[in-house]
Amino acid sequence: MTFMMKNVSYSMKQGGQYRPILKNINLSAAAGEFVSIIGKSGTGKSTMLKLACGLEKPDEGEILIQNEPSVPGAAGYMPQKDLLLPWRTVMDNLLLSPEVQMQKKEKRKEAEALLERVGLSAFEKAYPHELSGGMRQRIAFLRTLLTGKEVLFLDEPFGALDAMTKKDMHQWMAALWRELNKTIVLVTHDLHESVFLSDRIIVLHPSGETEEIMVQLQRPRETYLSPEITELINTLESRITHESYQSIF
Amino acid sequence: MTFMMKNVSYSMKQGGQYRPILKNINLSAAAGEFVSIIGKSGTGKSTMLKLACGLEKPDEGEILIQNEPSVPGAAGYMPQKDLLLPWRTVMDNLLLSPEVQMQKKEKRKEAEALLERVGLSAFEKAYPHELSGGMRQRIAFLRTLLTGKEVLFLDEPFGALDAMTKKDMHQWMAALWRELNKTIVLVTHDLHESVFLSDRIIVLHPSGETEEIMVQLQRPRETYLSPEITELINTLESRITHESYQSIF
Amino acid sequence: MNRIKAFFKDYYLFLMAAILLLGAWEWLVDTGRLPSFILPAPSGILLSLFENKDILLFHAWATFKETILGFVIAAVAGVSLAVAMFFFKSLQRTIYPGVLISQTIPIIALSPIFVLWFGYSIWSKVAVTVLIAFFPIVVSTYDGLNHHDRDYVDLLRSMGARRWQIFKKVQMPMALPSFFSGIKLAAVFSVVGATIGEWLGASEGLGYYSRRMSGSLNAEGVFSAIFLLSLLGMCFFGAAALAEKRMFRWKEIRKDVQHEKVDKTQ
Amino acid sequence: MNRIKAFFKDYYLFLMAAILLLGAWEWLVDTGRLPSFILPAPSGILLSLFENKDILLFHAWATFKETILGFVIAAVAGVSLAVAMFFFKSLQRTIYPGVLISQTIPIIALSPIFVLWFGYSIWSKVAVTVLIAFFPIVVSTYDGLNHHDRDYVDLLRSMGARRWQIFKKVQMPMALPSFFSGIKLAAVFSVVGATIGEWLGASEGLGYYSRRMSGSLNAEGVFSAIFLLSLLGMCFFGAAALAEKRMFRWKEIRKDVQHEKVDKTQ
Amino acid sequence: TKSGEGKDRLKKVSVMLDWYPNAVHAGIYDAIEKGYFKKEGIEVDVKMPAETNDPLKLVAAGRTDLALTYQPQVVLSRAENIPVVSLGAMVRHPLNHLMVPEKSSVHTPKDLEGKNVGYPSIPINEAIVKTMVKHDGGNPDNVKMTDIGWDIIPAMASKKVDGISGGYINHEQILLKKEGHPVRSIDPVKYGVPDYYELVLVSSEDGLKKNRKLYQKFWRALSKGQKDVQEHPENALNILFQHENKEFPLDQKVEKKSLRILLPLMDSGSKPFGYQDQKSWNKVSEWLYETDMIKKKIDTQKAYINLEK
Ligand SMILES: Nc1ncnc2c1ncn2[C@@H]1O[C@H](COP(=O)(O)OP(=O)(O)OP(=O)(O)O)[C@@H](O)[C@H]1O
Ligand SMILES: Nc1ncnc2c1ncn2[C@@H]1O[C@H](COP(=O)(O)OP(=O)(O)OP(=O)(O)O)[C@@H](O)[C@H]1O
Ligand SMILES: [Mg+2]
Ligand SMILES: [Mg+2]
Repeated sequence: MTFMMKNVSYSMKQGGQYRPILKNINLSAAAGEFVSIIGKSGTGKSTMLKLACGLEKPDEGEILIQNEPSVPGAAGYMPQKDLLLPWRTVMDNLLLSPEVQMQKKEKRKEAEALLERVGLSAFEKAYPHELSGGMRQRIAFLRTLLTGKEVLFLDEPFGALDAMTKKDMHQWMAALWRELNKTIVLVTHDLHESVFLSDRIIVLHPSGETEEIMVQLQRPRETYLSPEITELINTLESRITHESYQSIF
Repeated sequence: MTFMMKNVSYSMKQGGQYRPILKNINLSAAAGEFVSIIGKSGTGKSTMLKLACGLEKPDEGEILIQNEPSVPGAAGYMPQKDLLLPWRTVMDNLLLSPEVQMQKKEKRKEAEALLERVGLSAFEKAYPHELSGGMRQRIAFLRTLLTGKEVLFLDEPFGALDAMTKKDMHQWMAALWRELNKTIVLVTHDLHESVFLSDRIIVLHPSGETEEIMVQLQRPRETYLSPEITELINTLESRITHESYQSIF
Repeated sequence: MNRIKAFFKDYYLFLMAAILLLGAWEWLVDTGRLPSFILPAPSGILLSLFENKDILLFHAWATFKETILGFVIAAVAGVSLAVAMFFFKSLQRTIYPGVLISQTIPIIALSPIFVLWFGYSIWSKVAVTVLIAFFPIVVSTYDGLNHHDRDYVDLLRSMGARRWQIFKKVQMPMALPSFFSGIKLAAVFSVVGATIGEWLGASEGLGYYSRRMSGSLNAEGVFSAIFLLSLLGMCFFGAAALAEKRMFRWKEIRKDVQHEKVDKTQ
Repeated sequence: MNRIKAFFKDYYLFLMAAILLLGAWEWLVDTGRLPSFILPAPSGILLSLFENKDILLFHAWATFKETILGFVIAAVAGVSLAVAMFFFKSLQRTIYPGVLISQTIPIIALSPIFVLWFGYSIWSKVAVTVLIAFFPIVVSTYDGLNHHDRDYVDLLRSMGARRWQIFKKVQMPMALPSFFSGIKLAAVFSVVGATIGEWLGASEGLGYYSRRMSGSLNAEGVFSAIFLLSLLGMCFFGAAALAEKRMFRWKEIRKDVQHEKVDKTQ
Repeated sequence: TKSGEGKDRLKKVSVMLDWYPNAVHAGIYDAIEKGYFKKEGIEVDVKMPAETNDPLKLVAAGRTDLALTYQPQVVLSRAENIPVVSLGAMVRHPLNHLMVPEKSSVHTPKDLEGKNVGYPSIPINEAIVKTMVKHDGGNPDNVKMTDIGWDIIPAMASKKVDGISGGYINHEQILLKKEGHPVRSIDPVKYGVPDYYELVLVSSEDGLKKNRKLYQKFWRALSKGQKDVQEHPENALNILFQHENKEFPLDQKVEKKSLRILLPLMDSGSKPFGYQDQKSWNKVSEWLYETDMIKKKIDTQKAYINLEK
């Protein structure tokens, strides 16, 4: 297993008291697997990703990346907020991770190509505050790609994109994933996105339980809502709905 | 017309040069109308809302709200970023606009009720950094409702919400709108959302042209993908797609 | 009890370093490597401190009064000026250069002017204190106010907030970190100000005491006064730092959590 | 030409206020309401300035050297200390109290020690300058570093950045506004420091000149030196402010846009 | 004492000392303590200056009625159009001697050639040293002069200078010896410097015009106090100590030695206490003019006045 989370529990201080956020979570992703996590707002998906990439330590349990305990830097991570450094241009933001790895020069060409791919090469020298929300999100996504890591954790990478751009990004992402053979764990609210991209979908219930759904559709998958895809989306929807809304809180 | 934008053009400085963002835009909303704006990322939807609520002045053209030139404060505005004040608790963030209007006391009860409605009353005293992305967005939405304005401009209010929560918010929003008879202009990337909620949908094309699509479905509308709704969504999608992706840039 | 323990835990390194330093210092003086009339031994200072504790307490109280008065006036004046400059750009252009000039003039050169205007009352000392302490407050507060986030301002504007409300609800809270930097500096400087003020003419206060002791080459006396002045300065700084900590308690909660957990990894 | 015009447009209010003030001052002195041996008239100061311009220039150059040397050393030392304290909490606990103490000690009381260690060379003045200028830098830089945004740090950590890289790429840029507040204060203080340093013993410099003139009861001479000291202080401050402005140019671009447009409404 | 004399009937006279209270002021405190001032209808308010020249400026500006200062400074002031008048000489001879370490190779001023002399920010010292060296046959241009700020003693003790000008034989010399750095002093009067009055009482010209009578009374009371000091120095010192003890203890041994040195220098012989000589004023004025300390000669007759003829 390239990524593994065993019996992980985690609590956070809220108003002076520790409140359990995650209880006894088990999760894993095989090499080259694409896993999505879905679940209601506030159930702890983002927290899970932070734990997964080693930014926080679990209270209990173990997290392994490529059979090593997860430490920051072992995997690529795209946070939910775009977190572009406001004093850096788009290009310099993209080259942040290469800089950290002392590969700034080598990666510049790649960064330019990626920027071109998402249609933002005109903004290479712009500052983040000169971009729209969706543009910023695309930059943050490219920045994560440029970490060049085997395992990527993505927190709602396409949430701020319009349907068209999103669809384009999905197709590109699928191609990229196949080509580079990365292991990807993706948090999303878009059921269609999760079905289109992943091998396996994890539903994180507000109760703290997790549920797995395999996506056994052939690749490359249809971009429109084919009957199989629609069916799966409906299944997922019913899975989430089976707990009443109020029970989250 | 409760809201009216006549021949509006607007440009912004990018890298020292002014670049036109909006060209000759016409837009309006009748009293009690629900209008959605959709369009690709970076076409200027957010900029349009900023102009609409008077935060920026157009280079050319005129913007009226209730037949008066639009000035800040004339309408409620929910920005794309949540912009919760980090040093204020959730409740104090909600009461920001009432404070500005010197109605803090009167609105407290209302704020509590709204918080209850979106299932976040347990977080009344929490600080924004203790909330998940979706939670923050809901607070920002409530904050806009609490401005109590007749006309509301909402910039992707439900983008960070999971399907379930979003659906619930949609239904609530529809009820609210009917009940309070507000005029609402909503920017969104979710075609289903726009169809479910609005009377009229404006497509903002990258070329700068706008296109109108009326949604003549009866209310209350079906929450699931009924054939009519699906049809409309497909129409919308084709409208957006008819310009090639590249042409944005 | 626990608080004392915590204090020792936090500051044992400083205490150790201090003890080491004091030891070395004592040794240097005792062995005559450092002339005691230039830098007296700690033991000598301590002795002088005890012998003259009543007089010193009397003088310390006088300095304390001047310092606190000057600090409060400087804080009020400094913040008001910074805010006024922030609101009225033209005021900034008119007054900032003057404020700068006021700082570069050596105060001793002004001593006759101070005496001329304020005589030998407590106000001459307070005036010097204010003059010295208010500059860092003005600069820090003004800078802090200018480094707010425009997006939040827009949000407030969209709610129809007046400039004053935007100031109160966004710009002021955002200026607080910078403001507190200035306040901490001013807290220390106000003690210096009172000391200098006393040199310009006084009949009480630690500055006066130290100057007279210096005139009669009583280095122990000078340094016992300095010791108390330092103590006073540190107390003021500590109080300001405490106020700052309280103000940012909402931030602390979070840091606590993360540090606790992160530290394990490092 | 345009720059000069812009300057006048920006500062005409200050210039007007200054001219008014100078006029009043001249009048007060000329009519004998203010004794000219305590505060000489602007015209007298100007005259003395011109008459002694060569000597004054010579002394100004000496003070300039001390100031710039002291300022640079203070900046380097202050930033290094702040950074070191930020990296090593234990260092902060050991050294911060000492830094505080160093500020509350009246420098005049330390003058014998300075003389002992540095003699009457330029270094005694530089030492005083450093002592005075480095405190605001330490406090501002340290505070600035501590007020970074934790989320950005986490982002860098996720990229496997070392502490030093996180510092360079996130914490340092975020500390810049606060750092510049400190630098601006220090720029002004270093002129004061050099002046005081010269009082402790010197044979050149504006501080020395002013004291000499004061000793020969030549008030015009004293104030012409003070005038140059003020000018020096303002130049240093201006240079620091300019550096700050350059640093935040990326922000300016945006402000420009918004101000231009927003101002129309107000 | 007459019990009927209420405080409100007393006239307030403020005096700014040249420095903090010490043995040289014993007469003033004696006169206060013994009620001599009160008998003359005067209540004295003693103040201390921040800087050597503040007394002159503040007395001229009317912020204090009387002040103690140095004769050469009075000449300088008048040359700068600061209207002060000397009312009486408290110390009749220079206390400011050139000092060199006891083991120094400097024996007469010309030995200072190629050496470094420190002085405390008062340019008169330059004139003194140069005059002395020149008078002794040396070249004053070969003597380096360094302003050593406030602190004479550390400069000397740490051997940063070879000699100092500006130290008093009744204070610095005693203290230096006490701290283990004994010095030899060279009297400037023996080397061409006019025998000036080290300490004089001054008022402003305006003040003198208005309050001549009052100042005469003041001086009378002060003279009585000074007489007591001459006759019972121990007693007078104790009064000073007692007065000062409240806020500040003086070093009694030092002050005793100091007074012993001072008494003969304050004695005006057959003339009344404080008597000033026209010749002395002329000489000082001329000397300062020759040494470039003043740009124009002053009218010495206006510079002083003898309150009691
Ligand atoms: N820094 C924090 N301090 C305390 N509590 C926190 C903190 N961050 C998150 N939480 C809490 O942890 C829970 C899970 O948050 P998380 O951000 O993981 O949710 P999420 O599943 O990503 O939600 P969303 O879909 O809205 O992004 C929430 O209830 C939130 O209140
Ligand atoms: N402050 C700014 N300075 C300069 N250019 C800006 C600024 N803000 C936005 N722009 C530019 O204006 C254009 C429109 O931005 P806007 O935020 O309105 O887009 P949007 O339609 O809301 O996109 P999204 O769907 O991604 O939020 C973009 O090309 C962006 O680069
Ligand atoms: Mg999340
Ligand atoms: Mg937008």
